[in-house]
Amino acid sequence: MDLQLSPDQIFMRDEARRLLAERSGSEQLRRAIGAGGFDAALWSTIGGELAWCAVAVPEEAGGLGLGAPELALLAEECGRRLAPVPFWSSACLAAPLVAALGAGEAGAALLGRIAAGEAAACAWPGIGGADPLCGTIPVARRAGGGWTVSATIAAVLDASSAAFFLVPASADGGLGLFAVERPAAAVEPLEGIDLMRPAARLVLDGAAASRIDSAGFSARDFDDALMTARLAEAAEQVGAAQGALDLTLAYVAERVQFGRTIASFQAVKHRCAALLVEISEARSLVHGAARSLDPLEVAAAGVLATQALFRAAEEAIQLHGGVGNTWEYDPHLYLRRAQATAAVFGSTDEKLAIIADALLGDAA
Amino acid sequence: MDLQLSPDQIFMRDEARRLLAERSGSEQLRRAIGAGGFDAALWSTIGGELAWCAVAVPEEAGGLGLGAPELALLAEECGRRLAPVPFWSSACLAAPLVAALGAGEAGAALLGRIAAGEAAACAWPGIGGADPLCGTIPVARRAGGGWTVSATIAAVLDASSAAFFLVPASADGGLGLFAVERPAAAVEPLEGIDLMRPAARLVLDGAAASRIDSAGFSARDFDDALMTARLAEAAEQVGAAQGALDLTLAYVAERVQFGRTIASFQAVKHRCAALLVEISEARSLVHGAARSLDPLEVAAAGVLATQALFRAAEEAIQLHGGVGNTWEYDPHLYLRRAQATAAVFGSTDEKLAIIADALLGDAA
Amino acid sequence: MSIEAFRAEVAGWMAANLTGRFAPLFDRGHAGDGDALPELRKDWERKLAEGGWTCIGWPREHGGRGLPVAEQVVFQEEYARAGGPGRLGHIGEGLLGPTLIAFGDDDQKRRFLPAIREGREFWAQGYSEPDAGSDLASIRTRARRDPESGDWLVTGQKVWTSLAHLSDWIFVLARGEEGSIGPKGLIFLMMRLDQPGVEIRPIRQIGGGSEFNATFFDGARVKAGDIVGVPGDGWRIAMALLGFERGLSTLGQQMGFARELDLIIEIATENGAAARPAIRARIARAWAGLRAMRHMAMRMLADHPEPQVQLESLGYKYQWSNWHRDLGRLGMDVLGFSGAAASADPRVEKLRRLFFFTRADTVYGGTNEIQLNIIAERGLGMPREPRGPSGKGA
Amino acid sequence: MSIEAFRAEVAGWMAANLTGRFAPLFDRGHAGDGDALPELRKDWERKLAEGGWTCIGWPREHGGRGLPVAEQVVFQEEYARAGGPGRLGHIGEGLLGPTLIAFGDDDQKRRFLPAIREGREFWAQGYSEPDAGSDLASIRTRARRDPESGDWLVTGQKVWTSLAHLSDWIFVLARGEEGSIGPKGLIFLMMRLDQPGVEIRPIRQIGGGSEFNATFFDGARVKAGDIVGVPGDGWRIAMALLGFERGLSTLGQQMGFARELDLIIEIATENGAAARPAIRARIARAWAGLRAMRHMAMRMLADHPEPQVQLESLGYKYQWSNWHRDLGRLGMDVLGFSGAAASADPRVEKLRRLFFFTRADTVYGGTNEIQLNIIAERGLGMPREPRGPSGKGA
Repeated sequence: MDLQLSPDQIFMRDEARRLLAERSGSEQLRRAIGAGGFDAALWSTIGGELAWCAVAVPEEAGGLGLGAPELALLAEECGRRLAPVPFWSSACLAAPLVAALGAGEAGAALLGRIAAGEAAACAWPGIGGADPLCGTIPVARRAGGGWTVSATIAAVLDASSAAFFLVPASADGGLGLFAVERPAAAVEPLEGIDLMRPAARLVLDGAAASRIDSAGFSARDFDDALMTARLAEAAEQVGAAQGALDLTLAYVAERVQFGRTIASFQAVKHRCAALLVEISEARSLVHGAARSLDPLEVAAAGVLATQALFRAAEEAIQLHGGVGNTWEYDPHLYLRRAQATAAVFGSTDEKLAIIADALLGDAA
Repeated sequence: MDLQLSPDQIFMRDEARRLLAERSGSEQLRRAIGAGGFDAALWSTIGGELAWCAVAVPEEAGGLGLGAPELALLAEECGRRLAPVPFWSSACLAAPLVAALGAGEAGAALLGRIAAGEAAACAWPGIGGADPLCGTIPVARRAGGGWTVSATIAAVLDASSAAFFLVPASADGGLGLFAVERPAAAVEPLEGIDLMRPAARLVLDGAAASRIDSAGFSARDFDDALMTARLAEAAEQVGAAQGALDLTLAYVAERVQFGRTIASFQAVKHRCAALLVEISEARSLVHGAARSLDPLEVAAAGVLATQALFRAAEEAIQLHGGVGNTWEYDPHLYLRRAQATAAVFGSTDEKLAIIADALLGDAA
Repeated sequence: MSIEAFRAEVAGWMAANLTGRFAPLFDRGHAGDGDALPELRKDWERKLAEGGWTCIGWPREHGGRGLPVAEQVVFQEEYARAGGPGRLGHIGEGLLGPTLIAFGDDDQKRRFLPAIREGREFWAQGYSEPDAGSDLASIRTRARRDPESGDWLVTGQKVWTSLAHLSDWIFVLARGEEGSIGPKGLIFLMMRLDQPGVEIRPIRQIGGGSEFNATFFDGARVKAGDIVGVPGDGWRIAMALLGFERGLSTLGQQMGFARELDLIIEIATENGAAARPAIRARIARAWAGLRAMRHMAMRMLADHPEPQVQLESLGYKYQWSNWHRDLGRLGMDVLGFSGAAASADPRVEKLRRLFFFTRADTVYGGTNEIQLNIIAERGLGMPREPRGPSGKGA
Repeated sequence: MSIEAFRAEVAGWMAANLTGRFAPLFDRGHAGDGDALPELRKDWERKLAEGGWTCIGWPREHGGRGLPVAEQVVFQEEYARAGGPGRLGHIGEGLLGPTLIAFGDDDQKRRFLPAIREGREFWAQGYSEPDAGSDLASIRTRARRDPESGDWLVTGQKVWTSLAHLSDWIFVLARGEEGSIGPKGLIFLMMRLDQPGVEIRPIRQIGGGSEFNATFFDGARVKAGDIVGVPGDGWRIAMALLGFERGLSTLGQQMGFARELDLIIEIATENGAAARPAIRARIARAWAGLRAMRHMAMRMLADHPEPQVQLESLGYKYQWSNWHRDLGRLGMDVLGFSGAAASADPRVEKLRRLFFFTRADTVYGGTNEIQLNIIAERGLGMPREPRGPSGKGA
């Protein structure tokens, strides 16, 4: 009933924290920016060697069979250091999607590849909206014994590093889930505001695809299958908020103005303290929602985490003063993540509307 | 083009401020609470001797023929001291209503009475809503050469001190404006949260009434005739916000904790400073809107003033610490005014919707 | 017994007993209503004691039931869910009792603990003073030793002595050493309230009620054996006692919050406020905050919370009190103008009380400002706020 | 000429001249885009000068047109309404010029003012230093007198020297007296930028642009006659100059804000965000804040603002900068996810620039924190924040 972390969970989190403190610091982030927002070596450690993406993959598919709580802990640590790797896209988004909608050998094989550290990206039209399938849904057609998929997706996160893409598409009058291998797709990188999670335009022109699901699924099924991804996004935001606060605390402890450290000014202290409370509130909700995966709690976690991250990033820039507005200091990297994630899976008002509809009945 | 106050305006405001500092202090407010939220002596000075209610009454009706800017200045000073007199109800609400909708001798006579210091109260069903005429509209019937009005109005502000009531009522299939003398009405005082502006339930049971308008008016006309009252309410809120800040500044300058005045704590300083900015923002809008009487600016002034007053009152209680939560200190009187006025003429979201509809088109 | 069986037992007992002559106590006596029906509530405390529902977390050797945290949580939840009245025994059970168990001598434990557990003696607390609100170290109430009897004679004034007029005893933090300053030289005393040197005056709160008092001591007598620890120990004991204040009552409190939010939802649905997008968003946000508090409590109540959680728990008081204050405003905004005038509907009156009372939440028990100082200094290691030049002030 | 005729004249001139080769300047060079098209904008400054539109508020005896406040306001408004580009001449016209008019000697006025007015020489400002951001009194750049020439040799570093790489001159606040501390011993110097002892490095901002520089002085030379006032006067002159910074450009700035808000409304209407109640409320709130700023400016720009208004004007920088920062976020939230990825639509890019650039508004020209200190201390008479033990720091 309580939310105490198990010794295994604490160990996993602390190891992740240690690794990323070492491998995803400011300098490494700068190098990753030059490489399109991706650190291949770090990914090989995380995805391959340490098999973080196997965490929530079922044991029968070669995973550890753990769940959302563990993913959330790792996502939080990745967020804290803005780790430029497709952990969220692969482990928190793609893997649960395949686990929920995939079937048979095709599904198990993909899960095995993700567990082994191959990066996956998900392509659907409405990533910016509360409804992931809004917009023009890709079209799958039978071709020979297999399928082809055609679509243009305006923005796919972590597309450039992906080994394959998961594409929900209309097929046989229903919805199906398809996998398209990277070579079959045209990937055009976009200049996004989040420098650590690059997006790309994806063009599939009759690309060969394999079908993962067995008998189709509803839009509702698809939405439900994203619950872990929504939760992990909030976890990552909590981590990033903490990371921005860490930066701020370190800076104000050193920076001297008027003969005192900035940290000694009470207004600064109070704002940092209030931020800690806000982050801790969001973190509590993320931990609780990771156990329940209740859609309302997940939406609520998204609301609180989005707000905590934005404030933390805003305050990081403000309390860094002049240098907070320079490219070479890190606060803006967190602001970029804050704004880029503010509308994934719907804006704050759309998330609140989900809760309000449940508590108060539909507005209309 | 600029918004400089004229020497006459400054003189009027400063005299009002001086008078109310002397006559509407904490002790006098306590006595007024005992007298149902009304200070008869102060009212006799303000309404009678100094003729504040004549300010915006046209000269031909015995007034000074000034306008909303002057009313706003006086309302602001009344708000600052929570003066327990029906200035707003009589001078800012009733008088402009009669001036806009009244006609002929009947209207002029009423204006003359208000200008001479008789208190007036306005009774309509929807005072809490954005639409003042929502709810059951009173019914007027012809009786002999005159009219009678029947209605039960749940809450009429400043009813107890009123010499007569203005009642919009359905008459001859349209809307008419009627005056009912106090003796013809049953007034049942309510325990309201604003101790300085008492409300009462008003029962009119075939009460003799005189018709003020000549040929009826639309709901829209009625709404337009309330613009000065809306503006003056915002002015009063700005004044009350300033009054709450005044209290707070005086207290924190005296109160010592940890061997220092509370005023020396930077977090306290910053909050007081931010409040000043917020109040000044609302005040600027009130002064500007008083000149334009543009409905959007008046709505905006209401939004900013409501927020400034609530924050100022909330901070007054908080920064007074323990004693801020006691009956005998004044901050709660401001909080009461803040909450009581938050929804007169519509809530903040309804006021914002007026603006949004104009800028963006109707929502639906 | 399984936790669910225990839950059923509590619920069953409450249903069977909060009825008949105790029925009027349903949902009464909580914050803002704390002085309601005092005699009946004292009887209720004795009823609880008979049922074995007082001091369930105290160790067995001190008369408690030694129940683990999970069961205490369940008790708090079910008590609140059943509409159990505000606990007049709270200060004795939750504050003074644990203090005596930790610091009292055997004689004191024998004399005081059973009376608390059985609902026979009620306690008030005497910490704050008019010039020492947030700044406990600067208190001025003096305790001088009477050389003949060895008793202590106390002179001074305490404020916010909650429910002192309904209590038998008060514990008092006083300056036991002439000329001492700050946290040094303080003494922790236990004093009977029904004696000539004590005068209790109600403090009227902004909502109109009087749950708190100012208590004046003019040579009030404390028996030589009724001090906890030794003279000079006062600060250490007082700080430990404040630590006991946090904790399990949290979940019962949250259950109360949930009932308040439900009431607001009910009224919003009735009066049409639920159709307004801004109100909908605020209600949803309040729900999110409440769930966050719930999970925060679940993290804090783990048997061995990790350091991260201990750090975060410094912020919990700030979190709940500001949430609650916002809820109080939300309730009024849902009522709209109809909340500004009086109402025959008791639900409206409840929301009006909530609005006023929650203003105190961010002040009592450590103001927002003190909480943020503590979080920044103890939690984040930021520099301490300097004291002013004098320990006493202007 | 009536004010309306004057307005028509400005609008007419802008329409006739911001065209042809100057057409690319439409709406360019504003905050976040300050280094755009520098050569063409210098030509534009000369064009303005030919039309008599530079320094219109300077007194006639110093080459200005001595126009009253109302006309200056109109000029700012119409300039902005017509999409006039960011003024490269701003620092010379608005800061250095008024400073020289107030404190310069006749020779300086003769040498510098005409070049500013005619758009021949452009100025940068050198106040902030890496270790003296908000705390100007602790600057460390040193100026030593060369005993032979009487010139001053300057060594040190300035940051946020806006557009120094496009300027001819920089004014520098430096420590002219060895060993002096705080505001004492400072000197106000005017230095040519194209000399060996000066190195200018761009500072890359968070949005990617580089409107500011760090400027390094290594024995850079200032002619004996190019100091304003006398050594030791620096602080007084610098403070006066900061005072000139506020004022008329306000209304032009507001016109720019209004255009930004219009753009947001346009996009919200196109992309459906305008249907979301939360977005609607935020847009309405932004409009209210903008109107409040407009009326605030109208109060401040009165010929003799009363004390109340003078007090309130202390808060204006805090007011506009926080409003603008919120507007930057609103723009992105209206774009939604489509703002997170790149776009071919220049309006989207404009809102993205706005988002990043407005983060600096609450920092440059006095941070939020400094503004609140000033309002509290000078405006509300609250106690001054104590300096730390050392004037220089750890």
